[in-house]
Amino acid sequence: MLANFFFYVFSAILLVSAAMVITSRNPVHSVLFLILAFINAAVLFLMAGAEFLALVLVIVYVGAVAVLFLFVVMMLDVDFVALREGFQKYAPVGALVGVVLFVELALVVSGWTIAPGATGFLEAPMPNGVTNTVALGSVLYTQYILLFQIAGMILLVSMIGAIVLTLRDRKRGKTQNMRQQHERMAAETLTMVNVKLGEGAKMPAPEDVV
Amino acid sequence: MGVGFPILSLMIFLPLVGVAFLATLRGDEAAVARNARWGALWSSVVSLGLGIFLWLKFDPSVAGYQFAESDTWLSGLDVQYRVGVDGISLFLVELTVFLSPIAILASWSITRRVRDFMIFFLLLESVTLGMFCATDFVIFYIFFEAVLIPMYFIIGIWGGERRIYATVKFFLFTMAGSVLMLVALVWMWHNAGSTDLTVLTRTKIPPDVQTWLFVAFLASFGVKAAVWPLHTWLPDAYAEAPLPGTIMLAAVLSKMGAYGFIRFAVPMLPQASQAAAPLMFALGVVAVIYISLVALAQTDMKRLVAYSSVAHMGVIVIGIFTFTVEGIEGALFQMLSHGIIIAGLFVCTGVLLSRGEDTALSRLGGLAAVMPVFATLLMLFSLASMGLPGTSGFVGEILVIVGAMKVNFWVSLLGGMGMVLGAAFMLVMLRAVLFDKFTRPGLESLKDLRPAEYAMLVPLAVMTLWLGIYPVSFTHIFDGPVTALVQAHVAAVQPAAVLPAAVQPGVAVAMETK
Amino acid sequence: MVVPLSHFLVVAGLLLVMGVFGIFMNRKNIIIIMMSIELILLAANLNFVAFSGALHDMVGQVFTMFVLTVAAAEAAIGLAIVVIYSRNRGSIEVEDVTLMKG
Amino acid sequence: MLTEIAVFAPLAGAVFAGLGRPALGKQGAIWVSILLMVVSAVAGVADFYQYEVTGGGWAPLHLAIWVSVGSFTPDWALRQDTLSLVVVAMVSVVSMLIHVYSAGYMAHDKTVPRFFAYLSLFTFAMLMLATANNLLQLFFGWEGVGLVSYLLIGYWYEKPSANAAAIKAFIVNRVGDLAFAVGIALTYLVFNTIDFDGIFAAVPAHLADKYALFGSVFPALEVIGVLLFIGAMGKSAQIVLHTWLADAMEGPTPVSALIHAATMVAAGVFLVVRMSPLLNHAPGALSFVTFIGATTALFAGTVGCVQNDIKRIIAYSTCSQLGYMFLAAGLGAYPVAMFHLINHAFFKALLFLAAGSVIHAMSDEQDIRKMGGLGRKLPITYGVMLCGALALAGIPPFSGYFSKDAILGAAFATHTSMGFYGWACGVFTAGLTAFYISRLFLLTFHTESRVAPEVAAHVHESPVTMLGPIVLLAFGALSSGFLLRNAFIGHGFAAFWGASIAVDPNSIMTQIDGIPAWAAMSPLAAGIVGIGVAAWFYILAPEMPARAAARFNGLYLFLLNKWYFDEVYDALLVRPALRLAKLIWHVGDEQMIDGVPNGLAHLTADASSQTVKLQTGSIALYAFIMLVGLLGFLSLFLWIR
Amino acid sequence: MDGLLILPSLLPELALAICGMALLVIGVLSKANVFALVSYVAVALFAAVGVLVFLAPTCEIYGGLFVTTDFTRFADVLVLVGAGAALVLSLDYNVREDIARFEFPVLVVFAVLGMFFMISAGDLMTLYLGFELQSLAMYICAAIARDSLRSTEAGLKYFVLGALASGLLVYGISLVYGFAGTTDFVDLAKTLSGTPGYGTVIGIVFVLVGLAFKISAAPFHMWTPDVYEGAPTPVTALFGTAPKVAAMALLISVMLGPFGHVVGQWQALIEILSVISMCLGCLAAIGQKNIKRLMAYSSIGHMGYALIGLAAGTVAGVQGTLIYLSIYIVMSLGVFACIIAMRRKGIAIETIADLAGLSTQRPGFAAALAVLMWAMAGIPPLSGFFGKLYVFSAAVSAGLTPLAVIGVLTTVVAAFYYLRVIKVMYFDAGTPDFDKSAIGVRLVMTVAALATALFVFMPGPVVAAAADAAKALMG
Repeated sequence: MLANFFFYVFSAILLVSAAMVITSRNPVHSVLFLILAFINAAVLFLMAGAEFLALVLVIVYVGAVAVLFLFVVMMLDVDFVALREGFQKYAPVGALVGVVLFVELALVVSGWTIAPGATGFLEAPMPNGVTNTVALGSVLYTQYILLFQIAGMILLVSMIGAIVLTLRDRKRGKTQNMRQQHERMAAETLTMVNVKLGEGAKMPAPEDVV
Repeated sequence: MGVGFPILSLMIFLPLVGVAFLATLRGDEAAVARNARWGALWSSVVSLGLGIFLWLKFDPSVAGYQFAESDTWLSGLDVQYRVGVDGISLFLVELTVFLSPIAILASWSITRRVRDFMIFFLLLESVTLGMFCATDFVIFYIFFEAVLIPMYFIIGIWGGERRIYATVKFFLFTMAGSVLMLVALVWMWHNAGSTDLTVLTRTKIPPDVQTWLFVAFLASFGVKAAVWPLHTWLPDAYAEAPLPGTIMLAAVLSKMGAYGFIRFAVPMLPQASQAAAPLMFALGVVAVIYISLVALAQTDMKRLVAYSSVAHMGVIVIGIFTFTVEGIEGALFQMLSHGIIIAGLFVCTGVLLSRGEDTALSRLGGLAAVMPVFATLLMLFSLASMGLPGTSGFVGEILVIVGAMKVNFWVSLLGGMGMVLGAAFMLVMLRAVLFDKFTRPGLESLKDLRPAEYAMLVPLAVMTLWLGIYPVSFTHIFDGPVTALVQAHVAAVQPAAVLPAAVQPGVAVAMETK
Repeated sequence: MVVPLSHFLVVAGLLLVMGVFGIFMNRKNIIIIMMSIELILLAANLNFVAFSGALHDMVGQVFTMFVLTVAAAEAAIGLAIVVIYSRNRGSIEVEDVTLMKG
Repeated sequence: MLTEIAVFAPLAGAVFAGLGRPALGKQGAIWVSILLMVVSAVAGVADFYQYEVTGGGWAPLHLAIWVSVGSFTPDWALRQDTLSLVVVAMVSVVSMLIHVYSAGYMAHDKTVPRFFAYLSLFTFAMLMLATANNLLQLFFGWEGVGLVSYLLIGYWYEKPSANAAAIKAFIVNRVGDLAFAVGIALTYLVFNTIDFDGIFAAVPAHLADKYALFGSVFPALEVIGVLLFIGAMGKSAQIVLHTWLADAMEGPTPVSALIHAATMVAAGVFLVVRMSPLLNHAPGALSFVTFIGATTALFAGTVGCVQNDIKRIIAYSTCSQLGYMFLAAGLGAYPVAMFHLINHAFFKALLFLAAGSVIHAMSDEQDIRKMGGLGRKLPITYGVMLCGALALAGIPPFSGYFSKDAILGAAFATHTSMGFYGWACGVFTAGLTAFYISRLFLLTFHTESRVAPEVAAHVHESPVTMLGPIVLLAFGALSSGFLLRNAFIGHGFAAFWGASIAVDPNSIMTQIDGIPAWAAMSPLAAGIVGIGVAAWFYILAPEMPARAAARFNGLYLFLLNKWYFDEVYDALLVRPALRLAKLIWHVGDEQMIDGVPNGLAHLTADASSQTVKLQTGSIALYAFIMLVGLLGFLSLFLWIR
Repeated sequence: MDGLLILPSLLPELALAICGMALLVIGVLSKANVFALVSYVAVALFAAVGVLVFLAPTCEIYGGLFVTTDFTRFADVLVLVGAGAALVLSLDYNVREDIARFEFPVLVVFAVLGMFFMISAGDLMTLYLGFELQSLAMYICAAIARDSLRSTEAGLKYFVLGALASGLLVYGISLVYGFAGTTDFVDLAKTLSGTPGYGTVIGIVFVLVGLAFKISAAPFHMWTPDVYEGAPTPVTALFGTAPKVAAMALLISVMLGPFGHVVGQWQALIEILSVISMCLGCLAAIGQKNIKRLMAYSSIGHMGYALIGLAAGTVAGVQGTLIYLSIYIVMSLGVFACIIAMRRKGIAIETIADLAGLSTQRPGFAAALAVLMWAMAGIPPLSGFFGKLYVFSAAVSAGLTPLAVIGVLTTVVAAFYYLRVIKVMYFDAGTPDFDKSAIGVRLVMTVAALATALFVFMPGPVVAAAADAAKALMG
């Protein structure tokens, strides 16, 4: 019963903080609530018997990903005062969709059955008498080594991606692109504007500049 | 029966060789244009020669396909490259190869992008021949639909003022129809397990399905044959297309629909065809009367001729759905004759256009005085169009009337209304073009036909008279297949539907309506 | 496992709904959307872990492991894209991301 | 062989005249065609003579297969029996004469070879019609003469009225031809052949055949008979389909003589006579023929009395005389009809050619009110015209007398109400005929001259190429009656006609002579009365016509406007048709039928722009739509499960 | 044990992974810009892998995590063709647009690796990881022109919606796993042979939605037009081809493999997907002025047609879909080559109206594009028709005639906008004055157009290979 009680407590916190994530006025608060949600989820993981994953969640997510979020939010310096307008406008439709979705998912819970004989096809039954970490490691590096490698590739790709997208190579910025230089025509770059006295020249909209 | 080499494939793909030749032409524009014209002409003349050879080698006493070829094509399915001709397709092949050189001669007036035009034209010829020779439905469908591509360009690039509207309308109309047919054909393919036309023809189909399939065929062939009310693409397309395009469109391509009815709808869906006959008669009669009236109201020669074509298609449809030897052969003959007549009429409009005249009736007149030969030939084609005995138009018309009489008096009478109304609008046209006084200055200085125009019109005129005076030389070609078709139809619907009345001595001879 | 599986599923379901909510209810900030996606993934993870416990099968936990990996990678790339986008546009408001439409 | 020469020589003439001008020159082309026509005429007459000498019974000459579809197998063939050969001889002779006449009459025309080509072509078509061995070839000739008639009426194509008349002629004819064609189809349906021999042999087997139409059942033979006769009505300008004939006078006068008097218009009568073995078993159809014939005779006679155009008067007279022929044929007196046909051919051709001579002399003036007193200036024309007029009026011994008398005799002898109706109309018409032809004759040649002075100066007798044929025809009009009477309708008629006309020996033909004397005399009496009234009106009391016209103004206008047929047709058929044509073009085709695809195109375009509106670029909306899709799928999945 | 099989079976994947990493190292270490070199090597790699795909034995290794059959080979080859051609197209384009970065070909290699895993997946985990590897690489590619607002916006949209889709996918997988107790395809098929519970079916729907997003089937297509328009054109070419094939292959093997027993339950959904896609594809494209956007809507429609084969759920249907895909990617690459060739004075042109007069100025170019457009419209005798023929035929034989009817009717509407492109090129007057395009672009354009035009003469190999593939999948 105590387990159930703790389950309810932590689930409640999880759900509330999740709600705060999406409704919070300030993105920084959102990230913080996200961290809270993850920590509570880690507790739920623990209760479901996945100790290693619980720790991973805290260490990797809270320690790295959430911080990354926080970092970006700070870096972009989002102007949060103006945010959250228009939230109310879409609330009814959104609520409807959410409720229907949840009701249908609830059907899963109320009418759920594990397919007959499902347990007969377990690919990695939980071994008895070993810790969760050992059990996980013993399948992860044998049976699922291929997937583990793919996961590695995924991380590699994300690394390349982050670099290729955001890394600014200072030197390249100043090199001359000969071809572009040659193909440049006065007509494309130079606009002669007849500015009237007392009026400023109008800048073209950013979209119009190719 | 064969000739020892794949003559049909040769005929189908020979124009493509012409295309390849034209594509390699180099030089200044004038030289390319000249070479393209002559290259295309020679290509079509060789095709004509092959066509004549084919005709000579054809054995009319055989009802089935001749010169048949087959080759594996789409593996895994029973879809093969199958071609062959029987009497019904042979004459359409002949019509195509006969008219192609004439149409190419007619395209001498085209001066813009000549090479492109000739390429598209030869493609058109190739595809058309392929369609008439195909004895496998996938092959048939491919050619049937592929016609749209060259036609789209021919109308769109070299057409008149509203060419884009016309060509898009033409394209989408015909495509909408034919895709429905595709579904029907696919269904029949799975029903029969083969795409061989002979197998498909033999395979029985439940009557309730037949109805749906017939609707699909009607959508396709009805549009191609410009059955009322699916005809409205036709006047636009005919009027806007350049002359050679109009010739091929009116003379050959419009036959594809009627050919489809005879080749697919009637033999494969006998019950549905029989059930649809009253509807088809109604559409045919409406086409004859309604369209003739519309033609009467036209103010432009080209459009008037175009509408006359729709009216004739009505007669053809009536003939087909009588399911009598007379009616179907009448329809086939009308197809042949209409092909030649309409080509002649459109060439005549082309003669006027090439002299810088337009074809608005109100701006013509009195040409008989300055262009007597032209006037004679135009009159010949017009008279043939209204079914004057001794010309080709009559034979088909009377056969259809006779065939229709076997089914219903009113179909016969109203279907024959073209004799009266056709005469009305054709004579009005003749008066406006040839007779009365010159309506404006300039007309009186027009010159009579040039040699190239003789070369186009005289063969057509000769054919018109030949067909009218000695039609047997053509009817005996398709006599066999049509007789077989009618017998098969009678055998198929005997239990289900009432047959056209057979005359019994001293017994009531016909029913008024079914 | 002491707590019934269905409880976990309900919590995960609610979490999913909130994540979904967050995506289309939030009309202003893209980063919130990305956090909502994290919530959805979390919901899936919760499911996996719960099922794993209920079935006494390690596959669920292995899967969770991979989902966590992917989520991290996704977050990295997503944030990188947001950063360059914000550099170009000067804004990360959802309603501003409509240069291309129709 | 002679038959072929007679038939095909005109075709050769047409080809030479039509295409030979560059090689032969204008005059050469003309004379070659005339020469070939002479050959044809000689061959035609010789052929007939030889046929009579050899005793007949010649088989048809098969030339070639024409159509061969199923059992529909009409051939190109030349039928050689009395009926055909009589007509061949008559047509070739009259045509030859008119060719010669035309050489003079049309001398000043620019495109005269074309004219001769048409004339020769016409002759060929008419001969093909006469020698047809099946209904389809007959139809070929039938339509062929119709075509040439169209071409010749519109010969002067610069004249709008000529064009209109030509078109009208062709289209009205076509209405009849349609019925004819349908009749052919029905014949084929019933008899499974359209060869004459085949049909006639099979008639007894099909007497009981029925054909359902208009919701009731008719004997099939009656239906065929009526359909074919409607065809004949068109060609022979019988009432209802008569309107084209008077307008056809727009053509050159030789044309009127050849086509619209002597030959083509008689083709309808020929058809009815040709089909006599069948029609004999279709009494209803025959009654219809009688009724139409008698009515037309009367109608045209009344109209002819008040017309002022010299050619129109003769045209209405033609109409009327054709009515007589049908009257006879409808009564079963086919030989009498043929007799009148031949007689009429001569005297009517004569009248037209003489009228042409007058017109020629009057510098193309045709209104008899502007003539008068021409008798002295045109003595030969006067003489021959007199011959023709008397023949028409039925005054013995001119030809018309014999045949008209026989017709009315036959009508009286039937002792049926239809026969009596025919007789009554016929006798009254005989009076009218005499009146209007006398009126024409008197106003033209007698009375004081009302000729315009500038025209009067040029009045001259026609050249010999014109007068020669007229004079020969005058002999024909004078003599054909008593020369042919015996053979055609005399006691030997059955032997003469042989199998070509089905008249059983105790038919009406034998009773013609048995009628009371008063009845036999009444046509002649009516004729004399007619002449007398005309003489009174135009010689003795010239003011009478005007007074009569004023007194019976309504009747006068009614007749002058030809019973308002043209006006009624115009209001009921022509103008509604044209209006309907415009309406269905613009509304039916352009708006309704085209509206569907165009509307679909618009609909698609609208749907397109609506669809694209969803694509706002907003990520939130995109996500929302994905989720709605998910929800939809979920619900659907749960629901269909 | 399958230990002996592992290395040879994974040869193509190993080659991709190792070479990809090697290229990365080369790129990082070299001072000069080695974009071109890396690209060439990557293209050569794809060619080599194409051979390896056939050398690798048919297998099922790691307890069914990874499967190689004729079906996977067929899809692998298509993926390689699409990716390779996209790289060829990028050679010149990226230089001109100043995005010639060696990471791009490396990312494409990794994306292809992900697609290979998707295709060969025999387990939901492999499916998910392959899916993500591919997706992540593609997100980056979309935004590769990082200084272009359009490109980054495309990347952003693609990322957000893609992440949502993959989130839904993985949630669905969790449900399937939970209620079936396994993630292995073979075992799943056995477990689901009875009546599946709610949990499983809802899981299936989520999975379906995730995959439908990748093939941009309506209503999960919303990203497509914007991303197609915004991404650099070679990337768009890539989007239009390789991932579509991979996702479709995955969809086929998932739906007909583990979920094969519940065909009756998801068939209607596939039909709806197909119908909505076809209708939307044909309608929305009509008013488009940007040819890349047009191609986006067109691809939505084409995926609808390809789904018809899946909806049929038969061997013939799978064969039809595979044939459709093979033909489609060739046409698609050709069109994108043409789009890349639309460049005037160094500036890329994307509006259809700018094609006016092309046929007089560059007849070969115009002819190629016209051939491709006709083929897209499905007009015989061009190859596009055959794809349609096969899927419609499969649908009719499976009793889905109404679907086929809707399909053919939408082709008519779709034909309208393809015709419009041809109309602009051939009937309208104008002077496009396009720059001379690079040899690679012309090569792709020519090969694609020729293959499209001449397919009719040699349909045998593709048809037969597709038949083998379908048989391998369905047994």
